[in-house]
Amino acid sequence: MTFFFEVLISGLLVGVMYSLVAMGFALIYKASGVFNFAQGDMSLLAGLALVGFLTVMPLWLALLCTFAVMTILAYGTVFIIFRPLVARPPLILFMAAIGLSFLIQGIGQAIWGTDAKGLNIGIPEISFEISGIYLNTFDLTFGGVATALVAGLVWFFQKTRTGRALRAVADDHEAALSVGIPLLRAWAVTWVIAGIVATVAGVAWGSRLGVQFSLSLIALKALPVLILGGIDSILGAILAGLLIGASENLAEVFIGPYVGGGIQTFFPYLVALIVLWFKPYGMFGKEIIERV
Amino acid sequence: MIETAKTFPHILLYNAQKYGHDKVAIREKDYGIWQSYSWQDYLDQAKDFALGLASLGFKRGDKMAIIGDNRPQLYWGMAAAQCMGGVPVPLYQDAIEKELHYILDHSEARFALAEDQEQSDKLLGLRKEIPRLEYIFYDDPKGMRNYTEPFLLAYDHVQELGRKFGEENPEFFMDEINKGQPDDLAIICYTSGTTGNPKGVMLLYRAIIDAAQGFIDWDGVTENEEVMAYLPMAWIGDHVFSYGEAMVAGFTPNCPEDTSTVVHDMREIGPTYIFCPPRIWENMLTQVMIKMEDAAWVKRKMFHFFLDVANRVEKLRMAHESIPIGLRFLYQLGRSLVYAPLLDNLGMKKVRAAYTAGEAIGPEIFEFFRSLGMNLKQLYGMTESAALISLQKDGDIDSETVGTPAPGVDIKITEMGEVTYKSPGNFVGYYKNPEATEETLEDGYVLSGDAGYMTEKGHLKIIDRAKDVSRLTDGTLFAPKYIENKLKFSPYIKEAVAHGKDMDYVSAFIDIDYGAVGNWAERRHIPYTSYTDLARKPEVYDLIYDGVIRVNKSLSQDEKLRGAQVKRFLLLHKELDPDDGEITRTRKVRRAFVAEKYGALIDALYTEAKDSIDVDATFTYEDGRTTTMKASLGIRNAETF
Amino acid sequence: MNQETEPLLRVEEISITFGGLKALNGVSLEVYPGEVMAIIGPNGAGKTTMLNVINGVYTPDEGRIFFEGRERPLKMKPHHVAAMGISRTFQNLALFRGMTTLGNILVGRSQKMHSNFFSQGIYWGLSEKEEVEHREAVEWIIDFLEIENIRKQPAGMLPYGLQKRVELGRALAAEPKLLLLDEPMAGMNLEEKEDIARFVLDANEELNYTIALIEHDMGVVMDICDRIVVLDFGNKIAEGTPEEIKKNPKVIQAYLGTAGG
Amino acid sequence: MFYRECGVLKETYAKDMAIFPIPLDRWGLGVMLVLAFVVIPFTASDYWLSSIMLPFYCFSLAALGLNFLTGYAGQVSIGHAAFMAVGAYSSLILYGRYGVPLPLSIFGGGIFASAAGTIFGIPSLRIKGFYLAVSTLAAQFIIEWVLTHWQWVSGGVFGTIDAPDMYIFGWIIDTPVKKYYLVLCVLTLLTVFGKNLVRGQLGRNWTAIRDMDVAAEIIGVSLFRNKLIAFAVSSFYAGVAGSLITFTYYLAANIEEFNLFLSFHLLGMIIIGGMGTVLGSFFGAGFMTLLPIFINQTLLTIMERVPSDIRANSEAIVFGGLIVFFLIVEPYGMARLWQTIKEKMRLWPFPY
Repeated sequence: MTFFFEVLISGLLVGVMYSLVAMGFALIYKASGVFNFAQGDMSLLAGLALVGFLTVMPLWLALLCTFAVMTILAYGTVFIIFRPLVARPPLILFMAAIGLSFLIQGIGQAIWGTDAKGLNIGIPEISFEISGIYLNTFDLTFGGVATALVAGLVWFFQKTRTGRALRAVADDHEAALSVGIPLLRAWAVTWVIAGIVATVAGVAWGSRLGVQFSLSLIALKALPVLILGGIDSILGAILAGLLIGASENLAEVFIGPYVGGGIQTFFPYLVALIVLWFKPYGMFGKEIIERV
Repeated sequence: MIETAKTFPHILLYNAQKYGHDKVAIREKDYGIWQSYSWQDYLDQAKDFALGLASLGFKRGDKMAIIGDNRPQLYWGMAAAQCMGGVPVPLYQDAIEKELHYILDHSEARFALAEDQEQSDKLLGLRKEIPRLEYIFYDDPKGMRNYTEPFLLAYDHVQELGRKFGEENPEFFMDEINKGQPDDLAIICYTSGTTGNPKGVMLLYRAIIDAAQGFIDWDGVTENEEVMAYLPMAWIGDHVFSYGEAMVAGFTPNCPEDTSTVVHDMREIGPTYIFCPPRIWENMLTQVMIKMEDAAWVKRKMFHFFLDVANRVEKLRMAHESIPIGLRFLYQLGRSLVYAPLLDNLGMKKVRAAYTAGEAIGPEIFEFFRSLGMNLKQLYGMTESAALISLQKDGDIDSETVGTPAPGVDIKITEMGEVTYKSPGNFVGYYKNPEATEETLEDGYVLSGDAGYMTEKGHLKIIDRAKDVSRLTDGTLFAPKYIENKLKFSPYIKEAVAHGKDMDYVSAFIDIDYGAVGNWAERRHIPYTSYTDLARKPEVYDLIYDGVIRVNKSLSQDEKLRGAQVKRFLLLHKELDPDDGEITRTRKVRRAFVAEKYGALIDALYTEAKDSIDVDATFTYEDGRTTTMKASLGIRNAETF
Repeated sequence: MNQETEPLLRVEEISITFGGLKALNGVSLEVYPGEVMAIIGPNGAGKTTMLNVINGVYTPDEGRIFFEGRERPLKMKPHHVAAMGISRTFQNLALFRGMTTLGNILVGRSQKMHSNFFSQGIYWGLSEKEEVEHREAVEWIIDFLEIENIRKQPAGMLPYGLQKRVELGRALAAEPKLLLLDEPMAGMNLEEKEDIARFVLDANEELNYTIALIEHDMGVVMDICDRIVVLDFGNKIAEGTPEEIKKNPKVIQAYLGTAGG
Repeated sequence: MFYRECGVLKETYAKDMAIFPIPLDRWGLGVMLVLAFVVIPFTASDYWLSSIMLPFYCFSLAALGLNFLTGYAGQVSIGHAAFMAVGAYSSLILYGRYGVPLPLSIFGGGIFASAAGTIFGIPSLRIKGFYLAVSTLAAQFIIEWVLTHWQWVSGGVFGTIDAPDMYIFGWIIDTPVKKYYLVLCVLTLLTVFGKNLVRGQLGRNWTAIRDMDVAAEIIGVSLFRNKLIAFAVSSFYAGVAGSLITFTYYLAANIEEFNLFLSFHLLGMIIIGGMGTVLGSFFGAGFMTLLPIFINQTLLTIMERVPSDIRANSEAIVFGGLIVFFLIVEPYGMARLWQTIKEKMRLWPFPY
């Protein structure tokens, strides 16, 4: 039984990470209707950048610089790529995002190299045991950070003026424009936030698995989370993240052995598919009613 | 030609058994594709309809009015009427009620064939006043569902009756056809005269068939020609080309889907042999120029450069001079870059022989098409001659004349300078109008009413309506319309009135083309408030002056009219306007009226001293208010050669 | 229209709710064979909703729907409804922008095309024959609607009025037993409206189509319709001939009540 | 400028609806065919045949398939490589393990892929847009997993099967030229087949669904049927492409060759080449096959040897950049550019 909980908790901790990335998606989708396929690559870029900076500067500065990079990326993306594409069909925006993901990969690796790098930001990894359940500080720290970030974002969107403005944009572009919120600026801000989220995720995964190309693949883990929760729902992203994290971990441990293991790669998708069949817009996604 | 061919029905039979289903006799763009009918179909369709007519009591000599856009069914109807020894009377589909009323009544038509609802409505309206009109047939049933009149029958229905009638009297059809003789009346074409009522020109089979044969021999027309049948069926030109020649030569007329799609359909067909009045050519040219204005800069430059090349080449060609090798090379280049694609887009790529007829064509229009390498020629014909009088030979082209007399045609010029002719296509008289016939036919010669003369190259040159031609005091021939036309070839001159009858020299009123000149002025930043204002600008006077000089130059080339060059002219302060009775609705100048109304101006033109004259000009402001004030019109002396 | 005849379409007591809002509240109406029937009413009266219910886009909460005397399940896939012989045009342009006029109208025939996809791939033979005969049918419609000159133009590029006309053609192409027109003249100038009105009448009288239409232009409705049903806030408030409707107080009230209905 | 359409008249609908109604286009096609069937095989070097033409043709086929689904029917699939994998593996198993004749095995590969595609297409009936796009990723992962984890599939060796020599009725296909012809013939057949599909009722239904699915269904287009057919056809093409490329180019079925990035590349091909056009699939595939070589050459001009990572990165940058560029400048890709040029030529010298 304790073993079950151990698996469950570690799953949940991973799930938080999924939530982070998924939230990145959800934020941008809500704000700009772009299904940002490059979310994972943003994490990769952040990781690469941080590693790069760390070689020449202290952590806090490196982090600042990384955020700077992400900000530049955000503005660049919005104003160079998406400005000309405003009001194009979502499919086109989605494809543009795929293009973007290739660009980021290419550029990032061209600057900081393709080889896998370790990332150590000095978080101790001490395992300890509470009532028979083994945990370690590293996971907990990032779990904490992630949770904090999520809470922060929620607060930001609920309480701050900017946050409310962004929500306005998300809900109704025309209305937002009419009350004088510059659309593109709003988008850019959202992309910056998504960038920060991506950074945290990048750092977390980076310091766990090392910073390398495969880092961009965490997006693929987040996608089922996203559609499960509903692509325009922050709350959905969070809950689905935890759900998926836990369930895939459990599945891997308890079912995996019977089918030859490695089911983590697709199990989340299976879950998502099954749920979507009954709720086509995810658990919390906004349903689109067809008007004719 | 085939010896059995006495009448068109005979020819139709002959074609049907010669080509059967192997050759297309007529096409119509309908439902998006070219519906083709073989000669056999042509015969069968005509036959069924003919017998249908018979079953409805159609007698030999009966007239059948035909009205509508060019449609195979209408041509078949024509043939059908002729098969039954009747006479088709084609009407202009856009003719005004009054005119239709007159013709229907005058022609004593008992039957009428209409294209569609629109035309049927007209006829139905007229039938109330003309009870003689017994049956009205319509081809296109669209929108006809609520018409219950018993005398209103669908084309197919008539054919249905025909088939039944045919089964009962199998011999009838052939018997009727064989009763037909070359000297029977083939058709009555009404000419909408400028004055008085239309006159019904009676043409015999012999006339039309011979005329058709004449054209065919002239250009070596074959059975493989494609022609576009899109000009009014009531016009002799269309009748001789799309019906007469088509039958005799066995080639294929093509009916466009709709007036709005003619250009497109023309391109699909690619006619090899074409015949239209100058305005068609003019429109085509304008369209080309307008479109090219919107083309990219480089393309436009290239286009105009090569047009210029072509123009130079054509000038040399006409003058039978040799073309320098460099120019020849450029021309070949231009052919592949501009001329060929252009003609292709216009649907004129395959034209072997093209004719312009009806009235005078502007030399630059004429030369434009020729310079592209298209064999455009001029033709002089009249309804009274089944269109056959004189035409230009390949390689013997002149933009000023209408060519040499057609074979079998004899042309005499009366001492008054009027053109009279005796053509195989001559008519036998005006229907129910002996006086008119008297006036026009003198021992087999038709008085054309046109003034002209034979150039020493043996070309006929038409200069004016005979009644307008007069002489200056020194006896030189003065042909106002000729001069006016020449003036009007300039894009900046809308109307012109030449004076000179019994005067020492020729002078002219000139109406500028508000649009063109206004445009010209704007491009030169010349401010102007109104037509009157614009017409008084010295710059405009200079512009028009050049035009006048050009006319004088060309007049000086003409041995007979050299003396009648424009010495003085003024620009009128207002546009000649039908509402003011200065010109007719068809834009023909009413000389007497103008002379009387503007007497003062004319006097001024003939008082050498005066270089300006005051008139009461009415200005109209944008808001429609008008004021009258004195305006002084400048008078210019023009250089003569 | 003689009311004795069995109605072609009969809907009974249709109710449907969207997020608490009753879009239709126990509305019943009949469409009789051969008539032109109009559903009118202020904006948001539930007219289009009614069409969508008939088409099977929405499944009503309660009510019954009969077509040609047979009851059909409330929940039914739209294309099955189409197969029953009900065709439709839309309030906002719903042409397939990527296709030509021809293509659009041909899609309207899809219920009538049966060659399987394999023979379509081979094309020659069966499939070609089918394509040709349906093209003929479509050309007939193109001629009927007088849109020859835009036959091969991409539908998305056409001016508004023509797009509406092509949509009508697409609906006609299905040769439906019942033709539903959702504001066929919305946003047109007088001339265009007259054209459409003419086509609607021709379709009804010449091609014997039964037509139910939604339209705001009272003038047109009064001119071309045999019978009118008036909806207001999801309820049927009146039904009858144009004359009856003209002087029905409820109707007048409803229209005065809602500014610019 | 070179078009001569004067006198091209259509007297039957059959002629009017022909694939190439304009004469010059028919000529152009003829020239292309001669080029492909005669000139190239006899002039091109073995390197060109086997390392460029073969992948080019195979990817064209795959891209064409994806184009049916995404370009015509408007259903995004980002797991398309998986269906190529299915085709590759199943045809190899059919041919190698059960001795099914080669043509049948290749066809069979298509069939299996088609079956897989149809299964993964089923969600499209309820799920739309991005939800669908993402769920097509499921295909990628699940299939990858199945192919690697089921012993039976790979026959022991981890996820890889070697391609045995190819015999058609005892006639061995070993030289690049022979392989070239094999691929070219299949490609030609399937292209004609596909072209007919998209210009026929099926193609119209697909486009209708893409442009306005609700209207389409009300008009009488069965979304269920047409979407599933789209998935089936498109994955059939992918499957055939997969088996061909494995037989002739990779020479071994290896899941690594059919990973997610191939899926993206396929998507990129149809974007750059032109969505919703058959021609575009070829443009896109050709472009993507030549791009690496081109980049390599250009890099070689500035450095004497090109490290693989630099090449990979520059490819990624150029590729991504181009996708974005085309989406912004010409969302309908090269095919549309080609169309525009063609129209200009037809109207020459007129601007419209």
